[in-house]
Amino acid sequence: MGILKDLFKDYRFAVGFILLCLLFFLVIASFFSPYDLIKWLQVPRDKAPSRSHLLGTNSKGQDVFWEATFAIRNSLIIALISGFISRIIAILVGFVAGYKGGITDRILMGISDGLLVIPLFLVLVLVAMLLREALTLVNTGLLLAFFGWAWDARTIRSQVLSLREREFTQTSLLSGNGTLSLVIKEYFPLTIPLIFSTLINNIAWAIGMEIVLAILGLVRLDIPTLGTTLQWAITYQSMLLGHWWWILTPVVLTIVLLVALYGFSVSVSEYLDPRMRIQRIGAK
Amino acid sequence: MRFFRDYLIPRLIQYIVVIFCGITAVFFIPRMTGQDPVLEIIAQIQSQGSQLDPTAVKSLMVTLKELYGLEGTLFEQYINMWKRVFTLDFGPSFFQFPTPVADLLRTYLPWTIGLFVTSTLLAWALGNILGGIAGYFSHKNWSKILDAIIMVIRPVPHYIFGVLVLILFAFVWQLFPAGGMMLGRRMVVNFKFILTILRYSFLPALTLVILGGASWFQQMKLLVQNVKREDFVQYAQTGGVKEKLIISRYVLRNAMLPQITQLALALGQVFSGVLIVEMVFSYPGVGLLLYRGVTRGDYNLVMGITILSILTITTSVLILDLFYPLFDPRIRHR
Amino acid sequence: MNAIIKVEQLQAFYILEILGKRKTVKAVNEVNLDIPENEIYGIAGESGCGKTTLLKALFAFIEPPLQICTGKVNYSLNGKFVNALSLNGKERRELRWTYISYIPQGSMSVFNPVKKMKVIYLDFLESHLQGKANRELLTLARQHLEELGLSPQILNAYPHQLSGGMRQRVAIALSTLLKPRIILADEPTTALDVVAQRAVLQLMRDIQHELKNTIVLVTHDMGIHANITTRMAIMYAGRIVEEASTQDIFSRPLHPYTQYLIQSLPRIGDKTTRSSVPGSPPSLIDPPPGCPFHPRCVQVLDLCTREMPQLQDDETNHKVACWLRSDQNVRHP
Amino acid sequence: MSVTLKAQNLTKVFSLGGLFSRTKIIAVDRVSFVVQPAEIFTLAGESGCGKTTTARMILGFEFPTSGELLYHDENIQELKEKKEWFKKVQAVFQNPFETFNPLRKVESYFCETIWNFHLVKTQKEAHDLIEEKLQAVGLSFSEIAGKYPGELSGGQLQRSSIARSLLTNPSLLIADEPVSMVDASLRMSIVNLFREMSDSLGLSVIYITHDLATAYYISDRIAIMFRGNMVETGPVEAVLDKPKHPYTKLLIDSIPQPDPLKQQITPIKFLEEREEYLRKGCKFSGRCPEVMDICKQKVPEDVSVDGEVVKCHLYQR
Repeated sequence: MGILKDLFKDYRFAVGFILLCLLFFLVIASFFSPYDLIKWLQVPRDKAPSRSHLLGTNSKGQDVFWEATFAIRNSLIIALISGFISRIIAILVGFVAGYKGGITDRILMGISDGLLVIPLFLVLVLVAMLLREALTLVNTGLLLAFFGWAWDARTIRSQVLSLREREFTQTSLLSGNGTLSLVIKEYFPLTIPLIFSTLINNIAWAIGMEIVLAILGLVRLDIPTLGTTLQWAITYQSMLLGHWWWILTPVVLTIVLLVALYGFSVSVSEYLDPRMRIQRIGAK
Repeated sequence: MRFFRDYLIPRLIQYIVVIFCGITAVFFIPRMTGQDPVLEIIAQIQSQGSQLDPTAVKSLMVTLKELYGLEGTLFEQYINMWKRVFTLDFGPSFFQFPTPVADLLRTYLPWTIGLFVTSTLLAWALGNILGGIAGYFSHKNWSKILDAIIMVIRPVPHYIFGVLVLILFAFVWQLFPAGGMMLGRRMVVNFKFILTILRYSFLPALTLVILGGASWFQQMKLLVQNVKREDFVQYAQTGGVKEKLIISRYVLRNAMLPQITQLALALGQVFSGVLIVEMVFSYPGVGLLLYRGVTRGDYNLVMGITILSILTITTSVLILDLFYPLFDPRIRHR
Repeated sequence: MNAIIKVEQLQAFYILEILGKRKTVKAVNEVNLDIPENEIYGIAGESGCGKTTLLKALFAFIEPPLQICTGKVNYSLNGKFVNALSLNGKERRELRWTYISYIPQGSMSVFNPVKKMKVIYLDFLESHLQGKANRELLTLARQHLEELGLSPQILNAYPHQLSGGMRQRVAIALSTLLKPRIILADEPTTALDVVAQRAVLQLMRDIQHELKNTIVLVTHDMGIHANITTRMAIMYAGRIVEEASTQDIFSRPLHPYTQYLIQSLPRIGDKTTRSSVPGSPPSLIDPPPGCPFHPRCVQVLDLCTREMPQLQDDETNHKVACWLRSDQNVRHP
Repeated sequence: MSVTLKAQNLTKVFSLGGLFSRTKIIAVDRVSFVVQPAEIFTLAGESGCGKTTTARMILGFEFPTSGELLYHDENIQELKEKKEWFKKVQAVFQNPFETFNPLRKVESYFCETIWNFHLVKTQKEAHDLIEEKLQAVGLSFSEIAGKYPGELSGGQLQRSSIARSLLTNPSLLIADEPVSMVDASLRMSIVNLFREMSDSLGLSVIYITHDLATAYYISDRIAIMFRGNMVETGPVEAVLDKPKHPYTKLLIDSIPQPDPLKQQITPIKFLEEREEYLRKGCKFSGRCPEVMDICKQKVPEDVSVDGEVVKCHLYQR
């Protein structure tokens, strides 16, 4: 528990952690929702926030609060799938390119640079246009994962390159470690903070992309996510008709979610930073 | 001469290779999905309620296949795709049938380029200068407060921030129009016209500058905090060099270099941001075109936009790479 | 021989905040020192003994986490002594390079990598000589380089185009540009090869001879001290343990640590086995009580483990801080 | 007993620059030497003379462009399993604080070396082996048990590194500037270690340094390197007491002696030589006081002069 006490000294962690707990509570609440996930006209339409409907109701006849809990859960599912799978690809590419060097490094980096420079967003749209119906939560996550690794592979590779030059790599080789155990035992503990912070950045990117795909109508619009909620709010002109509660909910929720994730990731990656950990070891 | 051979030629080769890979990827990735765009379009039409008898469907399929260059073997499709790219002919747009995609792009692209260039450079300059100074005086309070504010703005995605700005400025305070600049008006260059351009493009530009500036601010602040500890800065401080000189000539000047390469790398994402923001404010650029093309399943238009964007971005990256040696003598003089 | 810098009871500590626990590194601990004029004064000691911190204190360049707890560093400015630590930022800045200047460690990145040497020289000159046109300043720099046997072409080169040895000689030329009374050099030749090192030391000797000023040279290499300094101080665990002319230090070292230091240096042509000081260097966070060297000293007395011996002069201006050598232990054994 | 290590015309060429501009740097240029069992052989020279590249080639971290390395008359390249080679050759590095990963316990390296090379069967034997080797370098297991590199001093870390390298009982140990980062007062204790180990374990040591004084004190034979060439090789007393090659003379003359009476008075002309790598003929001809015009054309051959091998035209006749 000592670690939590140290982390709470950093205000960014405190803010991030509390907001994340709040959102996590909402996700749990979504399983106990009295209303159905997809059905329309379960409640009187376009009611302003009241005691019975905390955040009012929308033109589709659904309670905005409970819709929001489903939206967060589904968006997080997509983002987490995209985050973890793109980490695996980024780590593989980053470590192989960084450690192998030579031709493999040049090819892998050529691919990742290519992916970086061309507007991923447009290629994503092209592919989504074709998959349209098939873009369930999991498929969207996989699609985002496939496009989300290029940037981070490059940063992981540059860190591996610098680690390879350090003397303990030679000590490890002389101790009979093969390439695999060298990478896992020596490099992993030093790259964990980087992998963690790129994971959070990718999750934020995935949530943003999901919203745009939803606005373009490229995902299954019946499954409530932050993007589809916003999309329905815009098609029903909630801004013009003054149903501010319907459009502001997804907007505010997204901002709160992302700020919390960002604060959490910045403070934790600073805490995990090797230099800090070494100091802590020294200070024991 | 050495500079030309060592620096310029590798960059040009990389430029051509990336364009080639990019367009090949754009050609192959959609085909990998195993979906046939023609069937997709027909399904879309039928889902919008218009009934078509089978013969009409069959003839439509043939013409569409020809339109989208889907007939013949994969290799033939690939070759005539390249032929069409070189002549910048992306075939006719589907939802505005006779007009070729190239014409649509010719009217909309200048708007996007204008917004893209101005907002990116403004965001980059503003973010770096502010971030640099905040980084140098990182112990001061105003720098900590600014850092906290920026930390809230930075993670917000483009679309969400755009909607927020739209609601605030267009609906709540009604200072600016809610977008919808008249499409394709004749370009008459007079003062009134320029004023309307500024009025319509102010909100999208504001969104892009704030969001872009936030991320440049943070990267620059981090860079400056490292450069501040470098030997040459400490040496200048021991030498009693004026602080004004140290900040501009020593700290900012050196911290700026990695930011130029970072700008070149981030152009792809910045351009996507511009397209998204154009959708929010229905600014008459390629982004809006994309929105209409996608919602109506106009495959040719989206393909055209993608290829053109690849060309725009890779060219800007090349220009930035060529500018870099001017700022870094270590590359100019081996 | 009057002193140009007088250091009185100086204590400079690093206050570190690790995980809420405050750790103080006693880098410079109750140091008293008179640095003579017109001389090359050496400060010797191993890594982590506080010699670089002492140099920073002499230069009055105090950046957190370093703090001055007690003591004064008095500069002799036109006849009277002024405590440099009490000067405000502006006054200190004016003294830099005109009265006292600094030669860096000679690591790779001492000069602004993206500017020509000419611009770096102008930055230094502009900040101190108000109201002079750049052209004038440049001719001043060019003449100075020629005096020191360096080609003025250097001014048009970028730092990365100069070799390590050349870069260090340019740094020395820069530090003597405004004819300062004192030059502080922190391990100026450690990063250089032995041949380049010899040229750099030669240049420093010529400059001191010509300007008749004081060079304070900090290095762990006793060979360099023997070769160039005229008077030296030996530092151990933040304290001065012995101070004398270089001749005396090498011919009859009094403090056990100095004896070990000199005896353990291998010499070409002499293969007699040499042993090093037993034990390991003390930590500056909680130095051992009494004399900091007592855990490693072979002739340790009971008194050494309790009380800290003071620097005592044995009438030939040879000071040593050790109970074995001082006459005090005769009174209370 | 056959020669521990024999190098014949060992060469390493690095090509730098991009796709087109291939500038070739000859880091090690036709180097040949022999290391006998239980002998300390020193590779000495300024930075950039190729001594570390030679060491990396022996260890197999760098592949020679040409020439062979024979270990007990068996070519090293033929050894298929690199792990087998590390059983026979071990190394100690310059910076004690970088030798061990700061986030891993020091003892983990010892255990890995033992289990990877299957040195012992049981845990107990492993513990005894580690204790034995640590005693040999003047440490005890309790001093480093459970500790991270950050919690040990430079001297302790360097001794642990030596102890780790002794675990596999190698017959060749490469010490790359082992004491340059260690405090002067502790330096001699570690240098003496190499002497003890070489005599008691019959270990051959290749000692790499730029500090000729320490080299004189400890080694049996020495090779002076300059820009990739071995300019003078032979017994250390002959090479350093009566240097023959002009460069060796300049090196020895430039070392500041720790004795105020022997101050260097004679000024030297500091010649700024950048392109010495690519120079035709003898690489030292740019600043050699006894330069002849033949030096500028032809690369001098190795000549043996009373028990030493010198690469200089002065002794060609």
